[in-house]
Amino acid sequence: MNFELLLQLVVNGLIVGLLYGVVGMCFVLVYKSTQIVNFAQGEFLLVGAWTCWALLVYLQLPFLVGFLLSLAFMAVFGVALQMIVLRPMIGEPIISVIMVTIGLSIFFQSLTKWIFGVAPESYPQVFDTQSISLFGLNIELAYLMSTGIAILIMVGFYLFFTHSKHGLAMRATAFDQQVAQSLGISVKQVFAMSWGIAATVSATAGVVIGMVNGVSDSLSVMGIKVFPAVILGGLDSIVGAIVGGITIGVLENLAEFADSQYLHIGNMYDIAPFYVLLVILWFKPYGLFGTKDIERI
Amino acid sequence: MTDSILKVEHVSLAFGGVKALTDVSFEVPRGSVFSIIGPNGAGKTSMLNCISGRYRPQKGAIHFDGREVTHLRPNDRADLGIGRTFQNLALFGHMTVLENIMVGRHHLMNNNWVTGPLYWLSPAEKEELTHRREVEQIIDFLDITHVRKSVAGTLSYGLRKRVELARAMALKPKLILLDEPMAGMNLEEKEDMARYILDLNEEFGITVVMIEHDMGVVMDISHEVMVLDFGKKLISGLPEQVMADEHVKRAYLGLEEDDEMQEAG
Amino acid sequence: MTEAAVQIQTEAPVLAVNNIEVVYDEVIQVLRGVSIEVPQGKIVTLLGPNGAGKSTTLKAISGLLKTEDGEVTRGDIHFMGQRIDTAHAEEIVRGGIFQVMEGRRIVEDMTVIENLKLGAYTRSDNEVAADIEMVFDYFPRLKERTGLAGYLSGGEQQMLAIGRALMARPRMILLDEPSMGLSPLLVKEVFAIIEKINREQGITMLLVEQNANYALKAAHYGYIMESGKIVLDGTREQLLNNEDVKEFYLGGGNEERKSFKNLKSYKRRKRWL
Amino acid sequence: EDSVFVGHLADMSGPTAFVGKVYADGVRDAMTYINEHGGISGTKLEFETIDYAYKVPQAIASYKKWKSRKGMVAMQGWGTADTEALISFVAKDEIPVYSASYSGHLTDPQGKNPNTSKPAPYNFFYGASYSDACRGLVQWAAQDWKAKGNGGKPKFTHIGANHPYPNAPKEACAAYATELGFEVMPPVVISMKPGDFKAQCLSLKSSGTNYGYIGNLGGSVLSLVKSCNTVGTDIQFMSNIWGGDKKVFEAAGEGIKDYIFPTMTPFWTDDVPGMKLVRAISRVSDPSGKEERLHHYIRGVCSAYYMKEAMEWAKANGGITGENIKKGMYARDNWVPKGLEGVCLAANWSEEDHRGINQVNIYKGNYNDGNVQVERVSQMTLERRDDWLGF
Amino acid sequence: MSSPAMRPCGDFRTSYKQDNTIFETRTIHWVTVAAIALACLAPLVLDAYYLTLFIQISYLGIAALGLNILVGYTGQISLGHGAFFGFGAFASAWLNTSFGIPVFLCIPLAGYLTMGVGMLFGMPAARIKGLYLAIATLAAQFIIEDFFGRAEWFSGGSAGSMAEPVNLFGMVFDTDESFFYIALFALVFMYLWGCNLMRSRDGRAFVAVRDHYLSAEIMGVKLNKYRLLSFGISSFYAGIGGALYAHYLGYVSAEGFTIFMSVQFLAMVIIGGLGSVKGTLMGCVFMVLLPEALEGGVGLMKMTEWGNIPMVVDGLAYIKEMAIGLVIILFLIFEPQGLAHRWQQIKNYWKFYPFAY
Ligand SMILES: Nc1ncnc2c1ncn2[C@@H]1O[C@H](COP(=O)(O)OP(=O)(O)OP(=O)(O)O)[C@@H](O)[C@H]1O
Ligand SMILES: Nc1ncnc2c1ncn2[C@@H]1O[C@H](COP(=O)(O)OP(=O)(O)OP(=O)(O)O)[C@@H](O)[C@H]1O
Ligand SMILES: CC(C)C[C@H](N)C(=O)O
Ligand SMILES: [Mg+2]
Ligand SMILES: [Mg+2]
Repeated sequence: MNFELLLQLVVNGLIVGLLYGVVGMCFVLVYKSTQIVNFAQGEFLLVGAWTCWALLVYLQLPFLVGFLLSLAFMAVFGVALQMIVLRPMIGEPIISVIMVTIGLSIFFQSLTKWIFGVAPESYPQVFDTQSISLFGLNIELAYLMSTGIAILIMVGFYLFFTHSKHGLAMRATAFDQQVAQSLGISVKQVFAMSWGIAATVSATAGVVIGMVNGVSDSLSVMGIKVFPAVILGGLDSIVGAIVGGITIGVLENLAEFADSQYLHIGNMYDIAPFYVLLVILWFKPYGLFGTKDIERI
Repeated sequence: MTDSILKVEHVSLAFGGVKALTDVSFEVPRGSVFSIIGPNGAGKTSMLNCISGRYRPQKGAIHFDGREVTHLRPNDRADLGIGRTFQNLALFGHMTVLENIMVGRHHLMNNNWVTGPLYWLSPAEKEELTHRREVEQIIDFLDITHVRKSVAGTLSYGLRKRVELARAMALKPKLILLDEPMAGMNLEEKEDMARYILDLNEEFGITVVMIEHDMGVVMDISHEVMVLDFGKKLISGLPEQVMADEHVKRAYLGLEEDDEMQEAG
Repeated sequence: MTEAAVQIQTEAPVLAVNNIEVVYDEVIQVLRGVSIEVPQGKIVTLLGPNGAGKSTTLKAISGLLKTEDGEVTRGDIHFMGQRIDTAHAEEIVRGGIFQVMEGRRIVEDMTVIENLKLGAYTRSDNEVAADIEMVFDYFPRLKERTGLAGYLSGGEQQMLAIGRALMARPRMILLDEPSMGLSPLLVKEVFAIIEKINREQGITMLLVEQNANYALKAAHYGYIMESGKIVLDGTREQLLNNEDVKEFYLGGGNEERKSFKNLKSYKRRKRWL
Repeated sequence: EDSVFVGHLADMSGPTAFVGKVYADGVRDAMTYINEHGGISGTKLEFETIDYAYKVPQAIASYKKWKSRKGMVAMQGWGTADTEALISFVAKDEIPVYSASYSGHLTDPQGKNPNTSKPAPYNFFYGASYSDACRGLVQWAAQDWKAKGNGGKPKFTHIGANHPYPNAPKEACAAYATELGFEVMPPVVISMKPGDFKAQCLSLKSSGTNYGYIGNLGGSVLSLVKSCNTVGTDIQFMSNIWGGDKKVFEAAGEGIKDYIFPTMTPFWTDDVPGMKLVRAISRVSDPSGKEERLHHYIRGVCSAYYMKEAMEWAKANGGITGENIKKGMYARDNWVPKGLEGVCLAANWSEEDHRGINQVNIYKGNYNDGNVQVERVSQMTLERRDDWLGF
Repeated sequence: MSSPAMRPCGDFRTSYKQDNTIFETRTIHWVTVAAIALACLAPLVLDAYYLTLFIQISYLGIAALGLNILVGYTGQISLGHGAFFGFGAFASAWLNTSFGIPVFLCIPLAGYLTMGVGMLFGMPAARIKGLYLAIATLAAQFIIEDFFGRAEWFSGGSAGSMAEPVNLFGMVFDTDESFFYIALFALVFMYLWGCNLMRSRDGRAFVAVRDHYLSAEIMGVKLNKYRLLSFGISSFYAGIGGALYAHYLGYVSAEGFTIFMSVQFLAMVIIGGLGSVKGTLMGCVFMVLLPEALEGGVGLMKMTEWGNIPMVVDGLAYIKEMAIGLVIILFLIFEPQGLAHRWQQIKNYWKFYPFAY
């Protein structure tokens, strides 16, 4: 048994998984406060990544400036989107709203293709050393950056939801918009806030992935890739998103290990997580940390 | 009366720390109207949930119609003939009143996903119509003909309660459990509701177990009353006896002089 | 006219509902020209049979109608001189009107404390903690319930709903059937509390209630609504002495209270119809 | 004046648009150019380009529209999605289809080879099949292995998504590799979408693969190269025809080291007689003449020109009908369209063998500090084995 | 769901039978019959393009109805419908080619096979609810897709597999004109089947489970049975749709049965109206015609002056895609309840007219 390989794969899984976690948190945030599963999540990454790329390449801005600018842009983008598209949907059946997000994803897919073309592009050199070695595994610096950011964001989210009345407001809105309004909570504000934050955070992830794998329209699959992670952790748990993300990340890599070393079934890297997901859901129907819904009558 | 349709023996139920029920036993004579009263949070609804199968008591046993049902699933108990209404309305919000009540017939019908879709080619149509006819009788009986076709979710609170009763009756139950059937009704409607309950007890011969906070009603229409307090059975007996009990007066009715009792109605 | 009535007339109403019509789903008309006046610091009660439109009236005032695709198609509503029938629900709450909705409607997947905190959402002072204690004094039962509110018993949920309203420190509370599902003892207490709050904190109240006895005891003035119209209104005394009200809402007029058991089920005509 | 209609399905906005657009431009420009220069010996070439975004239903609808309303005589198609969806329709309607789906199973028009699931008599494509191209690469690899003076069995691995297009050459190529004395490693699967493929690269590394065949295209190739570069493998990558072009190299940047890929045409910068015409055609959509076209574009041009000359033959032999065009495809040996000498490889289509091209140009791409260099390393010729027909 | 409280004047039901009909009024009933009869003439007047669109609508519409039974009526979101559709296609082809079962039998058989698979993947529904379940079905999508990729024996792997045309009593339905009738029959049959299901016992049970599964159980409905059954039935429809698709094309390749197809189905159902049979059909028509209409628009653009400028033409490709997204969004903003609901409201309006109140 090739322990070195195993170790490297696990490390890789941890780090990639953390990124899933970050994207997952955006899901959770939007879901927690609006009950909406955002299928346009991947497009948020996409738009963020392209924006930053454009700033760096066309305007030749230094990375940090470009990065922060694109975050700012995405915050506005998220809020604007919410105002124009999702606000009218307040109080409508959730599934219709989910469908709207699907529409959004179709729209931004092709919009970005139109503006930035269909060919993948690379980010300009950001760090002078692209990668460093960890337990004999070379890891892109971008990932370490994202790891740092991820932890910050995570802590931020956690405090936000437990210690601010906005946190409460969001949960109340998610539970029942009519009740929330009767309590004087502005559902609009809550929506705007969560979408704004989600867009911004996604952009961070988008940029990181862009730096590592290059930018292209299909970068948005990340949106779907994190589903298992989110569900695993529990749709409405910030911590769960991270744990789920890491679990999936490691799982993928372990699957790859088993597959390449012993099984030779092929494609386990992509499929295995789904099998595991089914198993785990069977035993924990609300994921690892998801709150059960009240079964009272 | 020896013949009891429902026998509850030493039932205990706890949720984490909360002791909802502790060692409650009682029997409900066939064909009687049996009321459960008690302060809020005393465990009345939990008791009904144990009988209808929503909750599984940690201790004790429940016999229905001479059969132990403690471990049956709710739908099986429905088949045996236990129907109920709910404290927080539990209608099928998007169905019409008619459909809601038809669901009550579910366990009495036997067309399924194969024969049902073949409607005309199978006995399904005939079956649907016969049951429809009986349901219409229930609808007439409860005077909800005018809302027959409207969507349950849009009805006013009081009407919904009536529809719930109809749905429970559609089950052709031997025993019907009513959780605060009069809540949210004005005097007039309470009178109607009382009428219905008496009729379905006397004419249809259905045994009624009822939770109700309106003492006027409880006193008048129930043959036997049981008082729960903090999950424990306080006393049970004829309405008059129970009302006479000091503890009940204080802890539950909060009465000093007797005359107020009427006004509580 | 009793002087109480005179007094009502002379006082400028803090809430004025002028001849409103309400339509659901663009077709189903529910209110047919309803007018209600609530004077500052008074308790006004709104009685009526099921489906009369009481809850609808309250929702129209609190602006929650819009969330059920209902709308006020005619008439207007003024609160302290401002028109509010066009305002958004949350603005109205901030304006000082707080509705306790029919059927509890507490946030089930939050704890009791969190629900109470939510009640105080619109407040920015730092006496929230104190008020929570106040609520617990009113309803000691709630204090012991540490789990999620969804698991509270019906009555406990009702208490929580009322407590949550107090947390908002509103100018006016719209109560939709507060006594529903409460044990006699608690009904008593709740109405005591209502009167107390009204007396001490001077909060104005519009009270929809089926328990007419208590409602009319507590209220200064009352309206009776049937199938979307106000069919009768008057001061407490006027209503308490009205034959129909006695017969249909209070139960037992002058003669001895008739038992539920031996009721004739034929429908009696109401004089005002 | 008389004209014939040709339908043109392209993916310019869908998942394969990244190469689909380039290829489509080639076809479109060529057909426009043909019209501007006398059409099919006088007959105008009417055509419509529809972007079906790689969605089967749209492809079918467009096909039916053309068939029933425009009396289409031939079609220029694109990928697996549309080509395979239409196989039986075109066979029934006798409409030759020139697509860019180079799956080997399309090359057996009469099902001579027992394990051909379904003969595709009216499907043509310009270029070696995915299988043959891969065989060519393997041949090259064998030589390369010796040339480098290594002993022992070189290790070969198929890398690609678990989808029809990357899988197409999987078995065929593996079989031939074994034949040539390679040790064939279990295939490594990477999704068609870009992502972090370090895991796969690690297993490639640990398995000690020497030659890796890449079956994917675009973004995922990019990610693979980047990931493997980070991990630090020393694999000789050999990609399928869609997996290697200047765009990819520029995007991938560092990490493109001696990247081997097949082409059926020269490169834009190569100087062969036929490129004059290609450049002229390119001006149709790029009057400035500055744009540097990828080799997919040129393949599109060839595809259009074989169709053109087949039509000319058809016109001379009883009119431009689908059936005659098909015959026209069989009319010539070592066939190179006029004006495209040195651009399109000599082709031989026949009744029972649609492997028009049995040659593969092998190119090598390199990226050093900022600019991409592509050079031709050799040309492989493949025997027309019967057991390779349709496989 | 919501059947209106009131019916047009002059249409008084005299028996429960009449009151139980699928069609709200006799007029609608006859209009429908007439429409179907008329449709039978379509092949004589319409060209292959229109026919193929109709055929698409029918096989997609059938599958979509299945999804609506699952999502709309039983309230369980599924993101794997595309895969089931594909499975049906391959299954039918497989049954036919490797066992020589006549095609017209293969189609229903494929339906049942798919039903089996559907129930297999529906099993989690016994424990998992809501969006958790949705993602579990997403797993089904990917697992099945992967299966297509590797199961040479079943799907023919990368070469795909062939599907003989339908062949009834020596009649071969291999042209649009002839297959049209198969499609029409299948559509009418499956939709009637659906309507009847929904007005009979099990249909009501589905809705009950959706609206309030706790009380449904207490009313005697076996929760798990119906959760699973709805998966079964929905994949049965998917299978039938897929099989028709296969034998229409005569060839099946693993391309295209992706998550995006599943999403497409979801779009049809939601746009049409959750829990509405006729809505499903409307939604399906909408989703099938939308790209065609836009393509038509693109065509018109090309006619004009700047149609020759490639820049514009290429731009159009994306604009078209964007338009699809945009239309979906706008549509849902203005009609979040779906076409069926709007239809309902229009009808209500006319019923009350002129005494709207
Ligand atoms: N599923 C549950 N989980 C946790 N606690 C529960 C649950 N159901 C009931 N309880 C608790 O058990 C106690 C009894 O509840 P129950 O609903 O039976 O009271 P009740 O007698 O019906 O009161 P009310 O008259 O107000 O309805 C309550 O304190 C409640 O908080
Ligand atoms: N969302 C809605 N859509 C359509 N109709 C509605 C809606 N809500 C209420 N209605 C109708 O409006 C009428 C009045 O309802 P409302 O709830 O105001 O009555 P109520 O006086 O509160 O009765 P109760 O005392 O039973 O609560 C009822 O007939 C009801 O059917
Ligand atoms: C995938 C794309 C490059 C098109 C390719 N010809 C295919 O087989 O689909
Ligand atoms: Mg209770
Ligand atoms: Mg009400």
